[in-house]
Amino acid sequence: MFYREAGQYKTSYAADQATFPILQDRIGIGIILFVAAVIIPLFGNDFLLQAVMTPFLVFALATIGLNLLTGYTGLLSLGTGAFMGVGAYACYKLTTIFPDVNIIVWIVCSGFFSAAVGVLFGLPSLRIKGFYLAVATLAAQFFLSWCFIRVPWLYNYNVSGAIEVPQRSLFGIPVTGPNSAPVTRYLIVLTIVVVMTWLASNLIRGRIGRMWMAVRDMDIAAELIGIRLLNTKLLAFAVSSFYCGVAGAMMVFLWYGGAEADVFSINQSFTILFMVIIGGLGSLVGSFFGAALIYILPIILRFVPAELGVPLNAATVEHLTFIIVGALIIVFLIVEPHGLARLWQIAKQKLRVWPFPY
Amino acid sequence: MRAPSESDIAAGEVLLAVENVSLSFGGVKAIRDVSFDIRKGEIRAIIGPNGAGKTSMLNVINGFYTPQEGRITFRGQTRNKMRPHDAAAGGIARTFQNVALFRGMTALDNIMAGRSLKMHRGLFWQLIRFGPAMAEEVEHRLRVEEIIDFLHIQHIRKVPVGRLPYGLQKRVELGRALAMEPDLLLLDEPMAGMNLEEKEDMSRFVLDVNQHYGTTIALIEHDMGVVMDLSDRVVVLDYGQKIADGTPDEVKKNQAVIDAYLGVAH
Amino acid sequence: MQKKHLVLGAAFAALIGGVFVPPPAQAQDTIYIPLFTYRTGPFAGSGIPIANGMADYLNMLNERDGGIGGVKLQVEECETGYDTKKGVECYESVKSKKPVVINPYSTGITLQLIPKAAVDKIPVLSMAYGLSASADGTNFPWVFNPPVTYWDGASVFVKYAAQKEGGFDKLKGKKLGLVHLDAPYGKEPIPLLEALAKEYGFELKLYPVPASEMQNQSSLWLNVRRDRPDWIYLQGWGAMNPTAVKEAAKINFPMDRLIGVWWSGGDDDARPAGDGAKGYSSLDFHAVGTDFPVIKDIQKYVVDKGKSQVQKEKVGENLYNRGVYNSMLVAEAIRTAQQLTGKKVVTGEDVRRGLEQLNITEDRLKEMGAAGFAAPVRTSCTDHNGHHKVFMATWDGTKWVKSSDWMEPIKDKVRPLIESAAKTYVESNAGWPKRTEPCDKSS
Amino acid sequence: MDVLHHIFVDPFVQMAQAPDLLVQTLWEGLVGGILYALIALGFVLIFKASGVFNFAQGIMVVFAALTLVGLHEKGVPAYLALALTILVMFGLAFSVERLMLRPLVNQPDIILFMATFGLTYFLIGLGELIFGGEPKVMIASELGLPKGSIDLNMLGGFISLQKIDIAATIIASVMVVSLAVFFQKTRIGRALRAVADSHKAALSVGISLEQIWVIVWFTAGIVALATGIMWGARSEVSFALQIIALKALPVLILGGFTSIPGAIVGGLIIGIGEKLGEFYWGPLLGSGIESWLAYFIALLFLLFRPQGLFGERIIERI
Repeated sequence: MFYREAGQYKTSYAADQATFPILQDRIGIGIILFVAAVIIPLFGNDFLLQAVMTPFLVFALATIGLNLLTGYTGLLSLGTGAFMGVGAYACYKLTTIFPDVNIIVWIVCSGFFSAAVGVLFGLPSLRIKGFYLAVATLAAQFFLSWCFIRVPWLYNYNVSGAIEVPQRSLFGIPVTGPNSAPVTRYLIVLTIVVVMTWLASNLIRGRIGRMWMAVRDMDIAAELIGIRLLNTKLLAFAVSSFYCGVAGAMMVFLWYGGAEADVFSINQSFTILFMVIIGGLGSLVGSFFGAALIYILPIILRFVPAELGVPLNAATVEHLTFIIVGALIIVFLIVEPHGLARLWQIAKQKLRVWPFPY
Repeated sequence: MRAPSESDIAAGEVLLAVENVSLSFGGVKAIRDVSFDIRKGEIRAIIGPNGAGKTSMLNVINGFYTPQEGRITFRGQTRNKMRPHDAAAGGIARTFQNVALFRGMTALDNIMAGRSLKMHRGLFWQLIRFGPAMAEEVEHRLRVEEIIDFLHIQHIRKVPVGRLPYGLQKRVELGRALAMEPDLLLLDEPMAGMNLEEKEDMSRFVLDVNQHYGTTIALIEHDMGVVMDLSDRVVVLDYGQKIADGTPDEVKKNQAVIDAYLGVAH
Repeated sequence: MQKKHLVLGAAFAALIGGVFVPPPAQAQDTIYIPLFTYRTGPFAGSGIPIANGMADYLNMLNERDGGIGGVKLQVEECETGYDTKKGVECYESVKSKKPVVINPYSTGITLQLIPKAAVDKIPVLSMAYGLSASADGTNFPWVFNPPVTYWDGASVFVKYAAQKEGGFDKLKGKKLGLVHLDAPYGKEPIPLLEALAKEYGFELKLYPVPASEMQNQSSLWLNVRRDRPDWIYLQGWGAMNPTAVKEAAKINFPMDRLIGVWWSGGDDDARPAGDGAKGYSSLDFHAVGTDFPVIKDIQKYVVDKGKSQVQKEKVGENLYNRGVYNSMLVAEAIRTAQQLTGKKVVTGEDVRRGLEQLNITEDRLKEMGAAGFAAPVRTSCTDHNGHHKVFMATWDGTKWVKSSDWMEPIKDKVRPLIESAAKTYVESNAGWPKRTEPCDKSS
Repeated sequence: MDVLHHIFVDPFVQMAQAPDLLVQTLWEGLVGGILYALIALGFVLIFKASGVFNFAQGIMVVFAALTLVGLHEKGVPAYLALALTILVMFGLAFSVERLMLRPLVNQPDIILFMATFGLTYFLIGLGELIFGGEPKVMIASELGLPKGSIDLNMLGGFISLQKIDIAATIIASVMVVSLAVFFQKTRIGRALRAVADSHKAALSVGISLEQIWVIVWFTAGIVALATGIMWGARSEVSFALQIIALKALPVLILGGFTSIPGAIVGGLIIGIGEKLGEFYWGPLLGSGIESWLAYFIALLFLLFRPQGLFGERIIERI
């Protein structure tokens, strides 16, 4: 009834190729952005901002990064955590060497470093495919984790071996470090994530996105229509790692406020992969759904027993959370192997014909 | 009916020449010492029984397989090793026996992907998707829409090709190949598995392509009627060897061809 | 199929919505003490007994005394799984409930919380773990790590080795090895050991164990066998410890020359190696066993009433008692804060003062029912640690027994290092706030 | 030059000077490799028969060992606990087939792969919920496994062979041989091999696909139990073990995903390779390289032989 595209005619191909060709979608995204940028900062408490929304956005960006590689280009990677780490350490080095340059510039620039590392570890992808490639990325994961611990230069020879985020300001307002307000950090994360999501959506709808998907769907045919596989795959590694690197830098600078190497372990890689798959391979909006489900669900599960007044101790809740998340992953895959993004599509389809059944 | 007359083609310039090509996998010889040529503007059929090495021949031509012996001359350039994307850049496009579309993408995107080589805006503009990038996108979209109109597939533009029926998939695949604006179009059994009506449609598309765009076409087909109607010249392979080469009428009368198709013992 | 989709979608939406429900309001007449614990994950083996000990002591105070100074304690566990991410999440979720002190129980989490403590006015108590440099109260007014730092521990190890060898001069030319978890926690003692190696002329050998190889140490111990170090100091955690002890036994390393930091001294660390671990010693700063009135009270008021998660026979084990000790410090800090402020319901700011003025004397220990359980503890505005004495506990095949006298750390070597490390930390964190908190007069 | 000397000369000099350490290193590598191989074997069994890349194999090892020890702790005699654990593993195989594989049949590989991730989480939660998260001591002596070590004085030093390691080697060999016999000689075994080639062929032997999946998952469960007992006896039973299970991946890469001999040989190469690498070359890089060395060995190998040790060269067709 309300969600109809009927009657909305496009008069140019440019309009047909817009980000949100349907009016209602444009309204919807406007509302979401309004809530995210105005309502939440005004009314959200610190817990919501600092422990729910900021991490969720950081994870969403990392998930988009991995989705570009795995979902759009079909290259399985288990090294996401390490690529995020490269971004974080690069940002730390940059801001300690050049403290006067704005931190946000460095957060974005750190992506270039992880892009370079991503390309390096993407080189074997020419000869290696599928699960075999996953092992190449595992090599990256474990090797880089080892470097984060074993190369003291990376953490400025700190005795603690961890990186601590120094205070940096933007227009006189502290944006990193303990004195920055959660709301400031949240807004910066939101801005970066929104812009980068928009860029990613541009990318995947253009020539490069089509080349990636062509490689994913049938690499041989892609080669025969003139796509250079190695270049295309490496570009995917570069862009994907860039996103992951920025996410990693944001994770440390705008969320944690400091980190040790353990943060970028193999578990981080698995978590992001979960988010991609549950959200939907090859879907940007799915990346947000996946990040929300995998990150926020356990938080909610923790509160549920307390709210219901069920006396469960913390450990039991944690065990149950594991069981439920595990079971949910299986159930989701059974019900909808294409992830939450497909559910979303189906819901939209339903809305289109509502209130009639067909 | 056809634009260039038969005599034109007979005298026409050679677009691609295959000389003494042999190809084997391990111990199995797929192609043995085959030579033939494809002239500019013609429709050239490659026929033969199953396992005769026809698809392997196409794979050799567009660089997917590297032959152990022999050489290939395309537009005057001789080579014996080429990567498939070089062949594509040189103007060779093809369709496949088992449809090789990008199943997760829409029909429109599949055909647009065929124009990847012709689009040049780099990563930066792609990210912004504004100004020159959008202009380029729209310009190529116009060309693609022409092809979509030509193939009568307007209604399935935004449908993921995995959900399309086989006949339409074949058409989209042809569209993707056409989007490359090739000099030489290789069609591997374009009509396999189609009903009569679909075959007629497809035949008309092939002829139109040849006429409209002047594209040289090499096709593999099992339906003899189609082959005889469409093609200017036919080369016949059997067990990896060339057993006949000539106009449809000549080939039809060739004893070796008749034997091969009837399965006379060698 | 379609219905299924709808149901799933609805469930998902409901769950997302759930997070916006505000946390339940707190009653104002209690003192809220969150305990960050980890009963799950690869380090649960060490985390569970500590968690039990911490919770049981505080619950015992509630049951026996009705809390501290008549105010009930509200104890709540937050599961971290020893994962920094979850630790930070725990912190954010308890922050709004006005905790009086945070026990992060992981060096990684502690490092995250150090900068936040001053801003949120919540003191961090990282009892004998965390950042050694935070013992400097001038630069870290909100962070406390009594009774000893890792550097004190390592210095006691060197001192002990020197004693057994017959004097510090005998250390010259000896090889001392450090088998450590390859993470900030494990690497903590390295700078001190390096400084001491220069001072006393011994050679320091490092044997890092990557976290992913905790249970796969055989090549590392072959390296030990090749280098033949005279002494080994083990700074391990979780599953790394029992594997290390087993491997040491396997290469016939003399067990009386293998010394663990206090976190390598769990009963579950030595038990798997059985007789092979006999003679293995670890540093300790509190007694094991149940022969103390305070532990008896815990058994009486908490464990026997089924109000604890602990298995009865594990009360009194080393790490259980460590948890109890930790909670004693918390309780004493609250008590001190009540005395200092005259308030009953104290806040984080009050407890920070309490932690700074901690003075647990022998007499006070006796009152608490813990005479002989631990050494007296005293902190000050500048010294948030105290660098107290530790002793050796040796595994006799079935349990830990005290095997040495209380030993003083080499404080004159440790303290300058702490101050310079604190300075470096402050310098590398531009904008680190200067201490503004006034110092209370010692009572 | 000095660096080259350290890399190419010194380690070999050391090997020659202290042959006892070399032999000991090789032995440790062998034993480690066998345990990797056993984990990889579980992967291979399942991948061969159902095409599922079972990420949960590592956690199945922990789960099996935990169940065994947990039951014993609850007062069940050791051998009865062993039998019960086998029963539990059968129950697990049955439930996995019924609740996970059957509804997911014909889905792409990555989906099934992800489902085993879900299974991993589920089993971690379940195991900890029932038996608690504390590491446990393997009931090795109760099961009649030997303790202690044999010290051989030879080669100018000594070589220490743990009896449990010797037992592990023997049990692993017996297991591999009996699996081979099972696959070659029995009707079910032949069906299992057939199913790897074609599902219809298996049906013609008269065994349903569902039954076959239960059987392979059960077999993989028993392999997991054996692995869990062995590794548990070497260190302890704890969830930290699942990280080591990832080492089975490079083993699989070396050996190929479908080859049982490949898993064994791959396991030994990785096991011995990483021990030698860590022991002789590790100190050059400050040690601890064991955490990534195995993956690099596999990666290098892949670049030259993408199809694995025993895999067949794939000819791409279109």
